[in-house]
Amino acid sequence: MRMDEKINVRQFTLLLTLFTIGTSVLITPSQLATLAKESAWIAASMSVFGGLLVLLLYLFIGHLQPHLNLFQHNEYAFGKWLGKLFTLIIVLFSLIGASTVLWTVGDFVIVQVIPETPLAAICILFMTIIVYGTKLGIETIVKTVEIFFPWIIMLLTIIVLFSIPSMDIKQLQPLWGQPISKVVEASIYELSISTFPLILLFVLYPSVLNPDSKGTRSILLGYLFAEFLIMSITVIAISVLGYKLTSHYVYPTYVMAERIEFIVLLDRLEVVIAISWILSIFFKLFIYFYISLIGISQLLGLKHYRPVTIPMGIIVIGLALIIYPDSIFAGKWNKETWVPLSIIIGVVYPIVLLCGSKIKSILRRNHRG
Amino acid sequence: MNRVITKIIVLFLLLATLSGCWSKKELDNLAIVTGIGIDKAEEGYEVSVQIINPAEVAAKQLTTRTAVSSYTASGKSLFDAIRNLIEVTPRKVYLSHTRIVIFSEELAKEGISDTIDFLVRDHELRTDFYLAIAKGYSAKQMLNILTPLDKIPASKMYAMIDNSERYLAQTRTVKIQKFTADLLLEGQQPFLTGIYIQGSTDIGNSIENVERVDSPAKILADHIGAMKGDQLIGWLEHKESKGFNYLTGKVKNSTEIIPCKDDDKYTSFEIISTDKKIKGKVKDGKPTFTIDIKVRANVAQSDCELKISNPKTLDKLEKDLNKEISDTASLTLEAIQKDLQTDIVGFGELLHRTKNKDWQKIKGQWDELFPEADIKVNVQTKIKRTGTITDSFKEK
Amino acid sequence: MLFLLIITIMIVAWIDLSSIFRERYIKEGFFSLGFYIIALAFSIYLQMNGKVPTPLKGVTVIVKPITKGVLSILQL
Amino acid sequence: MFKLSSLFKKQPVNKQNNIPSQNLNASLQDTIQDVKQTLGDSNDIVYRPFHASYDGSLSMALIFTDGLVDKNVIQDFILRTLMIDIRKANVELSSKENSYQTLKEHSLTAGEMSEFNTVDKLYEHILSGDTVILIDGYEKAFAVDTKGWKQRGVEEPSSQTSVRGPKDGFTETIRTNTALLRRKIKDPNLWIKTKAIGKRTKTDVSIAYINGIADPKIVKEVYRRLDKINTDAILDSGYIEEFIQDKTYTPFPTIYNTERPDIIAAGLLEGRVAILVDGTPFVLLVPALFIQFFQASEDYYQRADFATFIRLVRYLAFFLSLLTPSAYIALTTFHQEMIPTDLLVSLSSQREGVPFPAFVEALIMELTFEILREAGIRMPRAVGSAISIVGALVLGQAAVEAGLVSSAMVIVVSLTAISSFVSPSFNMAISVRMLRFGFMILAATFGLFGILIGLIIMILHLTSLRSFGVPYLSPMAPFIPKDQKDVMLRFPHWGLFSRPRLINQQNVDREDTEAPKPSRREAENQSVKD
Repeated sequence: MRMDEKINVRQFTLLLTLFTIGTSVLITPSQLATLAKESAWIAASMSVFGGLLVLLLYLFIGHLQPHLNLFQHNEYAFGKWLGKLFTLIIVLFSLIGASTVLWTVGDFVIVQVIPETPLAAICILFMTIIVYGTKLGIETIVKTVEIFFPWIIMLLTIIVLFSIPSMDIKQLQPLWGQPISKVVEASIYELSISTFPLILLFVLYPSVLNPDSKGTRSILLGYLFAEFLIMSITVIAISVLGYKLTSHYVYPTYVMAERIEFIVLLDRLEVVIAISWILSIFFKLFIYFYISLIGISQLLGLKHYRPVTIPMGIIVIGLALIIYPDSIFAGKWNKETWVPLSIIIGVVYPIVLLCGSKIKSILRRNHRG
Repeated sequence: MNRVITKIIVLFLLLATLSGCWSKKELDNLAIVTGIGIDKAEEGYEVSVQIINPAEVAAKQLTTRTAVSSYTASGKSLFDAIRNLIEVTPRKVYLSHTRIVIFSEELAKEGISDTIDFLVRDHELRTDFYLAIAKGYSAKQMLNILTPLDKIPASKMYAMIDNSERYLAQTRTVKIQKFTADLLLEGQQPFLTGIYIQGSTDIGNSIENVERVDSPAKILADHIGAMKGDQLIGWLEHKESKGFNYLTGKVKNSTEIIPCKDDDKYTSFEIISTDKKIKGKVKDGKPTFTIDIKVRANVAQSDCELKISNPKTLDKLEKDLNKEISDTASLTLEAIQKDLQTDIVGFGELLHRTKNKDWQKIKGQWDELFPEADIKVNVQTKIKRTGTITDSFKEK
Repeated sequence: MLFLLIITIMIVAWIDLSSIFRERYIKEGFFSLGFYIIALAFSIYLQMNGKVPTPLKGVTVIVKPITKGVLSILQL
Repeated sequence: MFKLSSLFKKQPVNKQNNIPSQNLNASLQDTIQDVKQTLGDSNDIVYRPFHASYDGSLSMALIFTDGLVDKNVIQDFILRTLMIDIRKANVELSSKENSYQTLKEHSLTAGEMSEFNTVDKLYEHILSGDTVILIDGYEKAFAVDTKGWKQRGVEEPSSQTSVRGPKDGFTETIRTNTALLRRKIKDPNLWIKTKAIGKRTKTDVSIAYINGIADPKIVKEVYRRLDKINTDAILDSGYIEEFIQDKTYTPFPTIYNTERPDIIAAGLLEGRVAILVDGTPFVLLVPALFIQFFQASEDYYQRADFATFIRLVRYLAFFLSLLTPSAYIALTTFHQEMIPTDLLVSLSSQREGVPFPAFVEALIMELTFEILREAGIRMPRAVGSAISIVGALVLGQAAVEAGLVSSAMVIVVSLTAISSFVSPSFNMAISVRMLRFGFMILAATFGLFGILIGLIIMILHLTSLRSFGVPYLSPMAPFIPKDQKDVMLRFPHWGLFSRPRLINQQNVDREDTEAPKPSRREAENQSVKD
C-alpha cells in the first residue's frame, strides 16, 4: 500500500513527544518508585540517555531505506515470507499495545473520574473517536496534534509548577540508597513504556517531508523534552508524596495534583491532569491502531487501510475488554512480560533488521557488480 | 444524503447502547458529609457522619431547624458501616466534601490502620481533610456539638485546628497523606491532632447551644496524640505539643512569655518563624543528635520595667527566650523518649536519609536505641522588631 | 443488550461495506467483511460467556522462554 | 432504508418554455405582437411606437419595463433625440442602411448602448431595465442602458455594527457594491468579472479578486464551482454558498459572508476572492478560515493592545457559550467533588424541590431561550419588546419562584446567551448554538470525560475541514509561525508585514513600514513649544 499523506518534521516531532509522554506520565512514577524507591528519579534520568541511543538507532534505520516504511523494509531485508512474518509480529504487538492502552484509559476513567460506568461504554466511546480520526487520515491527526500539543504541555507544566511548593527534597534522600541493578531495572522499565514502542512511530518516517539533519535534531530535542517532562514529574511525585506512597497509588500523578492548593480557584486541579493525560493517550492509542492498520493492509496487499478501519476498531474494543482480567494482573503483566516484549520489539528487532538490511544491500551490490 | 441519515441513525443506536448515566448523582439526592466520626463498636466500627442540611445553611431567614444532622450506623468494617448508613440517612451519603475525620480515643489506642486503608482507597474521599482524635470523648459526641458563627461544625473544627497550628502552635494539622507517609517511613512514627469538648455535651447537641451568647459546650483543638505504628500510646500535653512543633521546625506563629525579674509580670513575644536543623550520627552503636533551632521573634507586650531600646536588654531577652524554648523542647524530648518511647519527630528517618549505612545496621533495634539516644538542643533567638513603640510606658 | 449489539454492528457493517463497494474497493471490501465477521463472532462470544482466557497469557508463554534464553546467553 | 433514500433522490429537472434563441423579426408589428404574447400582456411593460423622420418613413418603437427604468433618461435622451433633435439637425435618413448607421453613430445620445439581434437578448434587456429600440425593417435592435429604480441607499450594515470604522454597508444593487469596493481599492489589478447564474432569475454574480495577490488556483476553483451551478433561481448569496462550499454536513461555515465593504476589501487585499450577488447585501468571501470568524473589522481600527485583549475575550466567549451548560451538568451530576463546599451547599439548596434532573432542566431552559431568541427576531419590531419582557419574566423570576428551575441554571443560561452574542460573525454563533446541545448530551452521559471526547471530535472535524483547499484551522493547524501575528493576538499594523499564507499565495509582502519611533529631539522641541 502507498503512503500518500505527508507530514512535516515538526508534526512528526510533536507526535513523537506526545507518544513518549502518553501513558508514561501517569503510570511510570508508581512503578519506578516500587522498583527503585527513592532513587527513582535517578532511574528516570538514566533512561533519558538509554532512550536517546535507542532513538538514534531508529533514526539510522529510517535513513537506511528512506522510501520504504518499516513493513516494506522487512520484506526488502528478509524476503517476502520472512518479512511478512516480521510484519505480522509487529502488527500483533501494536494490536496488543492498542488494546492495553484502551483498557488503561477505561480503567483510569473508572477509577478516578466516573466510577460505576461500565468499562465497555468508555472503550466504545473512546474507540469511536479513534476510528473517526483514523478514517480522517494521518494528516488530520497531526494537525490535531498541533492544536492540542500546547494545551497538554501547558496543563502538565501547571501541575509541575504548582507542585513545587509542596516538594520536599528530603524525600529523595538517601541519594544512592538503592543498588545500581535496581535503578537500571527501573530505568529499563521506564524505557519499555515510553521509548521502545517508538519503533512503531517510525513506520511513518517515510511520510515525513525532508527529514534532514536539522529535522533529526528537532526530533531528538522533542524526545529529550518528553523524557525531561517524565523525569520532572517522577521527581516531583516522589518528593511530594514520598516513594512509599507513590508506589502505593495506581495513578500517583493524579493524587499529587489533588494535593495542590494554590489559590481557592485552582483548588481541585486533578481534573487538569486527567484532561491532559487523556488527550496525550488519545494520540498514543491512535498510533498503535494506525500502525496496526497499515501493517494489516501491507500484509494483505490492500490499496488503502481505510476499508478495514471500523471492523478492526470493533475487534480492538473486544480485545481491550478481555486483555486484562483485573488491574492486579495488569500491573504484574506490565512489569513481567511487557518489558521483555518491548525489548524484543524495540531493541532486538531493529538490530536484526539493521543487519538484515545491510547484508541485503551488500549482496545486491555484489550481485550487480 | 441518505448516508448521513443512516449515520445519524447509527449514532442514536450507539447512544442507546451507551446511555445510562451510570455514575449520575443529582445534587438534591446527595447527603453531603462534612465530618466522619469513627468509634469502636462491640463488633467492628460505629461510624457517625455529619450531614449538611443545605436549605438551612443557605437560608436567609432564621429557622428552628439545625444546619446539620448526624447519623450513626455500625458495621464490621468502616466500609460496611458507611454502607449501612444508607438505612438511616434520607439520601445517598456523599463523602467528597469531608473536612475532618475523628477517631475516638478508644479506637485510636487499638489501632486505626484498617480504617485508614478505606480512607485512602476510596475514590470518593479526597485527600484534603484533617485527621484528629477525640481526647476523652467518643467521635460521635464530637460530631454532635453545634457551633455558633459557623453553621457547619465540621468546618469549624477544620478552621480551628488550622488556626491553632498557625497562630498558637499548640497542635499540628495532619492530613491523610502525611499520616500514611509517616506510618510507612522507616524510623518515623505518626502523630495526630487532638480535639476535645469543653462543657456539657448534653446541651451541645441541641440548638440551645447556639442560642446563648456563651455557648455551654465548646470544641477545642489542643494536644498531640503520639502514636506507635497505628496505635495511640499517649498524649503530648499543651506545652509539650508546642515543644514538638519547635523540634520539627513547624512553629509558624506562636507566643512565648518570659517573667520579669521579680514580680508576676511578663514580657510577651510573638514568634514569627522558626527553622530547625538536625544532625545525627551513630557513635559506637549509640545514636546522637544535635538540633539547632533558629527562632525569630517580635516583642508583643512588655509589662516589665525594661529599657528595650538598650541592646543589652535585647541580648538578655534573647537569652531568656533561648532558655525558655529549649526547656520546652527538652520537656517534649523527655516525654517522647522516656514516657512514650516513640519517635514521632523522625530521628530514625533522618539517620536513614543521611547516614544510610549506619542506619541499616541499627534499624532493627531502633525502638530500644531511641530512648537512649543523646539529643542536644541549641536554640538561637533573634528579636527582630519591637512593635510600634520601643520602651515600655512604665519606663520613665 | 446482545441483540442491540448485533444489530448495531450489522448496521455499521452494512453502511461501511456498501460505501466501500461503491468506491470499487472489491478486495478491500471482502477483507473488511471478513474482519466484520470476526468482530461479530468475537463480540457474541464475549457476551455469551464472559470467561475468555486473556491473550496476554499466551504472549507471556511465548515471551518468557525467549527472555530466559537471552538472559542466559548474556550471562555466558 | 432504500425506500427512505429514494425520498431524497434527485428528480431530473424538466426543461420547459425556455425562450428559443432565434433571430429578431424584421417586422416591427410582429415583434411587438410576439413580445406582448410572451410576456402575457403584463401591464408594467410599456410599448411606445413613434416615427423618427420628417416623412415618417422610419417607424420605431420603444419597449421598456416601467419601474426599472429612469423615465427622464428615456424622455431626454431617446425620445427627444429621435423625435425632435433629429429634425433640427436635419440628419439625412434616406436609405435603410444609412439610417440605421446614422441613428447609431450620430443621433442617440445615451451613454451605454448595445446592439443585438436575437429574441432571448430582447427579453433579457427588457427585463433588466434597459430600453429596447426596435426599428421597422431591421433584424437588429438597440438596447440603451436606462436602468434606474428605487434603491436603498448605502446605510450602516445592521448585522455587523462597529463603533469605530467605516459605516457604509453593501446594498442590494451589485453595481453599488462593486463601486463601494472600487472606492476602497484603486488598483488596476482589482478584477471584477460578472456572470449570470440562475435559469429564471438570471442573477448577476460577480467574482472580485486582486490579480497578482490572489492565488490563481483558488480563483480557478471558484470559477469551476460557479460554472457547475445549474439552478432555477439565486435569490441570495446563501444559495451560492450552499452550492459551492466544500462540505455540506458540517456545523461550521466554510464561506465567510458580510455586509461590510471594509471586510471584503481587507479580504481581497489578503488574497481572498469575493463573490458578489445581485439582490443581496451579503457578499461572500473565500477561502474562509476558522479564525476569520473571530476577527472583527474593528480590531484593525482600534489600538492593537486593546484589539488583542478583545479578541482573547472573544475566544473565551466562544468556549463559554459552547461549554457552560454542559460543564454545569457535568459538575453538578458527576463531579460534585470539584465544586467548593460552600458553593455546593448553595447549589444543592437551590436544587431542592426542582422536579427535573439537571440535564432536563438545562435542556428546557436552553430550548426556551432559543425559542425566545427566534421569536424576538421574527416578530414585528413593535411586538419584539413585548417578547423580551415576557422572556425575562419567564426565564428569570417566575420560573425560579415557581420552583421549576434553579436560579443557578438561569445564570448559566444567561451567561451562555450573552457569550454567544459576542461572536462578530452570526453564522459561527449559530453553529455554536447547535453544538451546545450535543455537548450537553455528552456531559449528561459521561460527565467531563464526555465533554473532553466531544472536544476531541470537534477538533478532529475542524482539522479535517478545508475551504477552497486551504485547511480550515490554519494557521494554527498546520502551524504557521509567521501568521500567528493575527490569530490570538493582533500585532500593530507595522508588524503585520506579510499577508496570511493561504496555499501557494503569491506576493506575500504587505508593507515595509518601520515601527514608529519619534525622534527624541522632536519630542523635546514639542514640549518646549508647549
